[in-house]
Amino acid sequence: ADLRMSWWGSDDRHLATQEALKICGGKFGHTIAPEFTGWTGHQEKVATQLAGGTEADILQINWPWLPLFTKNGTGFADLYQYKDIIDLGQWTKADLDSGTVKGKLNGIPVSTTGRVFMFNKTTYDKAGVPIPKTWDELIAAAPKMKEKLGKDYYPFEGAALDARLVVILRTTQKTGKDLIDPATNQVAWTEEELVEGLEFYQTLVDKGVIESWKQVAAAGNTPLHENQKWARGQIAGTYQWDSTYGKISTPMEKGQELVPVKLLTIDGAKTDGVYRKPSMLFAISKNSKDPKAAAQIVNCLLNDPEAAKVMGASRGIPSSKAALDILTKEGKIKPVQLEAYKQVMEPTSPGVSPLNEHPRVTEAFDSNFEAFAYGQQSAEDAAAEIIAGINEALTGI
Amino acid sequence: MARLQLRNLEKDYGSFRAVHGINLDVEDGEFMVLVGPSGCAKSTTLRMIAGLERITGGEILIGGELVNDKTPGDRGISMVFQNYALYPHMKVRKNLSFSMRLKRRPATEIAEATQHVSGLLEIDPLLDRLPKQLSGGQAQRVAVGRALIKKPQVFLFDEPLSNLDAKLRASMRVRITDLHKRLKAEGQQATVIYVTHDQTEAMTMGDRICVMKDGHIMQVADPVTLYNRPANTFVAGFIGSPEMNFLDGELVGESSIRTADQTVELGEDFASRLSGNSRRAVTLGIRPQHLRLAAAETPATLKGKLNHIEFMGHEVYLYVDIGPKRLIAVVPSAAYDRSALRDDWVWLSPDPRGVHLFDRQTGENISLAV
Amino acid sequence: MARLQLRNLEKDYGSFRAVHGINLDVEDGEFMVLVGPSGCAKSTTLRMIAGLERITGGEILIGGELVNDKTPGDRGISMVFQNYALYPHMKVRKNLSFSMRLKRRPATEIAEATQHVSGLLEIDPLLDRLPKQLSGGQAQRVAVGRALIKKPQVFLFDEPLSNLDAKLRASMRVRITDLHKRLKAEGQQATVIYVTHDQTEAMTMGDRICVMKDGHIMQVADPVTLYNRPANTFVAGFIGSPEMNFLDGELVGESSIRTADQTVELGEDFASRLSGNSRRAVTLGIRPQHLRLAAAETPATLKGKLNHIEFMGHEVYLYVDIGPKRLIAVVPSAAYDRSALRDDWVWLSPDPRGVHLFDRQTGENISLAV
Amino acid sequence: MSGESRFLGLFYLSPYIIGLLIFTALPFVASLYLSFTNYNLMNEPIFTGLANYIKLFTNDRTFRKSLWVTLVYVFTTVPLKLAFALFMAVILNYKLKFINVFRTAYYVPSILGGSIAIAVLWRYIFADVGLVNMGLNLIGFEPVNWFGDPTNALFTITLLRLWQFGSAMVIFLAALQSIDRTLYEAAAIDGAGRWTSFVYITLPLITPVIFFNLIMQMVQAFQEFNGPYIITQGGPLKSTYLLPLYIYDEAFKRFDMGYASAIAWVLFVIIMLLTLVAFWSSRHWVYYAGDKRN
Amino acid sequence: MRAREMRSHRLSMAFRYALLAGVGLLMLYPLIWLIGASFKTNSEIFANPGFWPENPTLDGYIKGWRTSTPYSFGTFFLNTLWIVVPKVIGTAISCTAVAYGFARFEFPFKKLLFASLIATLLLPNVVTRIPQYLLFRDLGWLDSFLPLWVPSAFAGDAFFVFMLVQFLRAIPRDMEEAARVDGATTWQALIFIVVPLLMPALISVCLFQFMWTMNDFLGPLIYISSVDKYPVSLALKLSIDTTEAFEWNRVLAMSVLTLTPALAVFFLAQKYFIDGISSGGIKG
Ligand SMILES: Nc1ncnc2c1ncn2[C@@H]1O[C@H](COP(=O)(O)OP(=O)(O)OP(=O)(O)O)[C@@H](O)[C@H]1O
Ligand SMILES: Nc1ncnc2c1ncn2[C@@H]1O[C@H](COP(=O)(O)OP(=O)(O)OP(=O)(O)O)[C@@H](O)[C@H]1O
Ligand SMILES: [Mg+2]
Ligand SMILES: [Mg+2]
Repeated sequence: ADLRMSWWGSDDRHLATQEALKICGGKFGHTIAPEFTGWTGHQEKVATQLAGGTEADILQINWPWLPLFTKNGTGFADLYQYKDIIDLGQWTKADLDSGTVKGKLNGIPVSTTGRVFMFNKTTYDKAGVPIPKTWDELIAAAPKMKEKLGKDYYPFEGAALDARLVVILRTTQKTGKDLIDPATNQVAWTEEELVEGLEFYQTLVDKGVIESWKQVAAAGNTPLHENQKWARGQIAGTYQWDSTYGKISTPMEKGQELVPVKLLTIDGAKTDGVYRKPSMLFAISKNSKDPKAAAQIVNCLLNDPEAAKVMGASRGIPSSKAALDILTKEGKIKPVQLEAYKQVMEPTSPGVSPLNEHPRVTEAFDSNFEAFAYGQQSAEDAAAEIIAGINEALTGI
Repeated sequence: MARLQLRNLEKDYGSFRAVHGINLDVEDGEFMVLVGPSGCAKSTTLRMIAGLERITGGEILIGGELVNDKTPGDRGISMVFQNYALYPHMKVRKNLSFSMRLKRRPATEIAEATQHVSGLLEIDPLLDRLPKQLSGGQAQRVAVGRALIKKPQVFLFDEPLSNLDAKLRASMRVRITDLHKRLKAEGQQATVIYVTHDQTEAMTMGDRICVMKDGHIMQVADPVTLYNRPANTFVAGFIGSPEMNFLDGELVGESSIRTADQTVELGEDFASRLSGNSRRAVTLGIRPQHLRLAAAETPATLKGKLNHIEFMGHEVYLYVDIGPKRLIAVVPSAAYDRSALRDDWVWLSPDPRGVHLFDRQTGENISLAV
Repeated sequence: MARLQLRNLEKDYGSFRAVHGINLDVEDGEFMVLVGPSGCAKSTTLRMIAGLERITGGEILIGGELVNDKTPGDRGISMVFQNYALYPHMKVRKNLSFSMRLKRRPATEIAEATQHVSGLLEIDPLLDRLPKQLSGGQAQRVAVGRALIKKPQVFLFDEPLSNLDAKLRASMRVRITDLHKRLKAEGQQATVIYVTHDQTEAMTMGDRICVMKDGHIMQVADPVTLYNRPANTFVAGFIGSPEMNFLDGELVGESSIRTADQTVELGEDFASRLSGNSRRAVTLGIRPQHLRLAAAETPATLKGKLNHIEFMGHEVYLYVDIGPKRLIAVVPSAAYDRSALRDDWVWLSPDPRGVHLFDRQTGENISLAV
Repeated sequence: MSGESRFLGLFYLSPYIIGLLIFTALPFVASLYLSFTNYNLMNEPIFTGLANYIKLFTNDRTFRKSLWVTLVYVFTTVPLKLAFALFMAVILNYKLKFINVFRTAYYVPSILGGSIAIAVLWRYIFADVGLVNMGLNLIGFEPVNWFGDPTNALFTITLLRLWQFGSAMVIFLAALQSIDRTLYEAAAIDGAGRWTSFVYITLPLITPVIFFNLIMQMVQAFQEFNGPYIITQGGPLKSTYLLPLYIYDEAFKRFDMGYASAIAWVLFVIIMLLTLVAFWSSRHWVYYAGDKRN
Repeated sequence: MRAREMRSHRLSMAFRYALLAGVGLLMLYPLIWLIGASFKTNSEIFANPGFWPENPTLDGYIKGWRTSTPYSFGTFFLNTLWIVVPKVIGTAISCTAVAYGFARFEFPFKKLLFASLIATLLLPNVVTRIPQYLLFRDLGWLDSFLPLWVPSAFAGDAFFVFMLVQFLRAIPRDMEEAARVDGATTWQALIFIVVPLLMPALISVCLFQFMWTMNDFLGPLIYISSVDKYPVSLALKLSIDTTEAFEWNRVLAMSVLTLTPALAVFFLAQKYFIDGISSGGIKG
């Protein structure tokens, strides 16, 4: 059959996927036209195509898109219907659940990603501070580092999204609950719990652990990989997706070493609180003329040893056991990458709802959080408004 | 056939009526000159004939055909604009040949015609210049050339020669009339409407002259009639240079007129021209050329004080104050013997054949009988 | 002090030399008229004086001061442009008062001056119109008004009256000279440079006339001298209307000239003017007004065939072919008795005082002695 | 001119009319309809009457904030940019050697318009330790918090747009070229200096184009999206959250196309009103040489 | 010229050039940076904010040209050409005609039509995007260049129409009238008289359309799905991902290449602004 497949990504992914498509196409006698772009605009493109019913047969979709594009699980084809074709046994139940909406498998996770701590070992060594294992050690590192290296050195960073995830991590660790309770579809935390999380952020700022939100904004909200302070090692730690390791380590000045480490902890933590989620899913269009053929290709891309070898880690470390096995066997995964992956996969977590990243939820969180960070709102007011805002958004969804 | 007829032609600019329902017939092949003071709507009339200005009322017929709704290009006319309106982006050559190129004439024919016209107008050396590189007169000649090259049925000229020097103007005058005659002789009747301010042009070129004022036609006649038998004070004053002298007066008796506290006797010939007119309040009109210096006072002279003398080559202009009025007399240099000087008292004798009487109210000429 | 001096003034347009190092002194308060054929660089000269055109070479002094480097606004001049150059976006009122507003004169003074000038030029009813709503002549009057209102030291006029009708032109002529005289009387000497194509304007208005040709000055003199004693064929031909008749000829004996197979005897008076000139190859120049119809052949007449007669009101133009040459004679209507008709043979007698001889090579007048 | 059919003008307009009917009218009307619906792109729109508008006017703080920010942005950016573009156009209208090189250089920022390098660069330039602050420091001024301070961030976007003055400049330049030189000569003789002839001759004669640029800059400012999108993402504290950004977020981030359409139509009405005012006022200050004489 | 004038003239010239060059540098800074950065290695780009690459390399250009698709960057340039050329031509022709219609003729519904023209400018196009997409889907034009240029060929860019209307209204009618008398139809008057007089404005229109189409990202993004039809604007962002590292220097190198035609075209269009035909060119 003639199929189309769309995805976003960078050069490596483009090359690998095109090649894999040729292999899989050859195997089943299908031709698959690739439609790929960079990240910018891809969501609009897919949304427009979905609105017009003209989307590609196979789509790479972002996990948070699920509640947007397939609220009732009917936005994409239900892949359970093709379980004869796709070897779903290669995934854990948890993985499949994360792609399931209202009992329908809307997308198969390609890989899993999560937030990990990465520190600039070089800077820490220079400051004579050990790489922190707990939040307290991190906070303690700040004055020492500043004393040794200068006032403009920070052991860590976080603003906007990164700051939100730090707050979420810390509060999850304390409460053992994710932000959103999947049962009630409401905020799981009490106001006091959230206040504490917000205040913790403020402590980090006040203690000079991280640059304040305003300072980060003043620099233009520069992403880490474009940030000179990062490149020079003045910012010596971050809490990032494991998959960005390569991206943020590349621009670092020569001799700097970036190491992924275990999640920071606190006393009395109820959970490690890891923020883990499928990084992306493959879905099949509900309008596809030949969904079976599409399923064959999806299966091939994800499970076929030959295809998996070609795809490598261009979409992160595969969730499919078969693929992971072959890659490990072939040594296609770099040790640091594996190390970071381990930090994502090992810790415990209460499970993360895709609604965490629903734009209305993040909007409610971030705007109030920002007001708090700018000192325009007390922690209490901010927490109250965040909870009210998210709850309102969630009822609307 | 290119007879041109205007029927009750009207034009309003907003609330301002520029043309008041004029009627004019120009015969096929006739050379009609339009004159009148500045702002009397000569250009407006021309533009309506050309189709450039929408007609507020009335009809225009060319060759018997109603052209109210025809486009300028379809009326078989060509026009020389008062402000030239040369195409600023085209060289002179292209400006000239534009209309022929529009008609897709063969290149050789175009080249020939361009050569011919530019030779005629002495603009050959300018063919490769842009309009902005021309002097005023040169630009005007190009504009004339652009009209000539079209060989249309009706030519419209809006003061085509006003920026030329006397010599060139004289030769252009002859050339345009020549051209007109030649076309006529070749059976290619070209009707011409020619707006001018120049008396000489009006008098020498026009088969007939149409005198306009404030959007009305005052008189249409051949030059001699216009000069000798002006229909009213306006025409009398407008035609002839220097302007006719006007004096308010009263008819006393058969042929005597009282004006400025003097009485002048004009003789029987003159009386006969009045044919029964006995109105008293008149305006007396005498052309400067019809006044002579008299050696002494007679009943047929007017006395005045010589105020100012202008030497004009072959002629001398004498400005004479008769009471509060100033008259001009033009006398041949030979006849002016410099005996009378400024501030001297002099006697002027009007030639009775050149004296007109006008109704003081209506301005109508009442001395036209015979 | 507003004496104007041009010293070796030159102007090149690219490789084309428009002005060839001219020298001209215009006295304070003098009224200088510039005439010459179209394209002879009158406008260019004026524009250089105004400071609008960069000078290629030479110097311009106004009031004894070198103004080469001064801006037009600082030269104390005002100018009427040949194409008017009215500000299209300003009403007439604003056009007139622009220069005063720039100088921040009080509003009442501006209103007064505007009123005064518009009254003078009969444009009061137009004060609230835009230039594009004016007729050609009206636009020109506004342009003149704009220059007058400034009361400058030097007026530059580039054919200011060419679009006006004869009557208005005559009255404008008088007004401009009047104004000039009035300013002079008030001690506010205004020097005027006035470009025109109109003979009458040139002859009546100018204190002196400067005749130009192809960027050279041909003669500078007062009108009477220019008319009676032209320095060369060019001036002789250019001044006077209709144009002077020229005949190639040879001097035979003291005072006889042979031309077109005829010999004409001009008498002793004439011979004395030649003062020793014995060159043979000459050009004979006779103004049309100096030719009379003779009743019969004499040694002092030229025989020719009457080709064409033009009636000009007070005068008659006779076109007479003498051999291959056509002469024009202008005779008073009274003197033309209609006895000679087209194609008749006639005899013309030149007035010896009006006959000029020119060197056939250089064109120089060789009959100027005394 | 006579002789033409009353409909000849429509003939020249025919491409526009056809295009309007086929390509423009339908989406236009559709978006108006959508503004009365709840439409998330994935499902059919559900008609909800005035609900979107009611919410917009009674219960949307973001909208109010955003509208205010937008108005502030428009009323600072438009005059500044017009003045700057005109100023540069006049300077670049001189006949100088290499003027075309300069003109090209000055147009470069506009060519770079959508380039990805802009965001990066703008950060370099206006960051707390960026070029501008370094410069300010050199001449003894306090560094300015260009992005981080809600009171400055919007102006930083304005500066970006000022810097991209090229298109407006080119239009001015084209207009300056068509002014009759003799008018400057007449003005010079009337005693006008450079400045006065600029004010009294140049400005009035290019009013049609000033008017055009005014309308277009206004429309573009009201629809400004890219600047805040690539540089501040609307922050900090929504101080650069212009309405188009809000509309975009509602439409393509939160997939509430109905609500987005409603905001867009409110914005449309606002611009329309201002445009009408501008058109009405133009009768008093715009001079058209080519319009009919009466 | 006199020495004094010479000197003050030279001084004012020097001042002018200094000013122009100074401000010009400010304008050029990004471009210079961009060019410099395109010769840097990836790790250097953000570490070293200066222009000058420490170890200049052509890597960005060579690899960037190859792209991560089966096609070289040249293909994308050609694609852009296939969109830009018809679009610019179509725009120039249709907008001129429509502007002429608006500026020079009276006809029924003129005001209404002009209002509609302006109105289309005022609505943020975010909200018409989906309906428009559905329209082109129904026309069967998806994944072709047609949606990108056909509307423009029907005077769909109100901006340009409005602009030309304004310019046209500033040009006196005399020359057109003369042409009409010379026998030109309104159409011929448009072609032979109006268009040359409108040249500076028309060139600007073409220039803008050229630049904006070259830069247009969203249009191609939505309407083109086959990689072999991508224009450069899309190709440039092809490899930029949020999480994956990408080769900045390739992106910058290709950006530089993409800017070159725009710069060249603008530079060449200069003479129409310098020798612009003035509408009142005749002097006395
Ligand atoms: N910009 C220019 N480039 C080249 N030649 C020019 C330019 N301007 C004028 N000329 C030429 O210079 C000569 C003098 O022009 P100028 O306008 O001074 O003549 P003029 O005496 O005023 O003529 P007219 O009586 O016809 O107005 C003419 O031959 C004209 O063609
Ligand atoms: N667009 C207009 N709006 C209002 N009035 C106008 C307009 N155009 C011309 N006029 C007026 O109409 C009258 C006739 O103008 P027209 O141009 O026909 O005069 P003209 O006889 O050609 O004068 P001239 O000899 O000065 O050229 C004038 O009073 C003029 O002011
Ligand atoms: Mg007129
Ligand atoms: Mg001239």
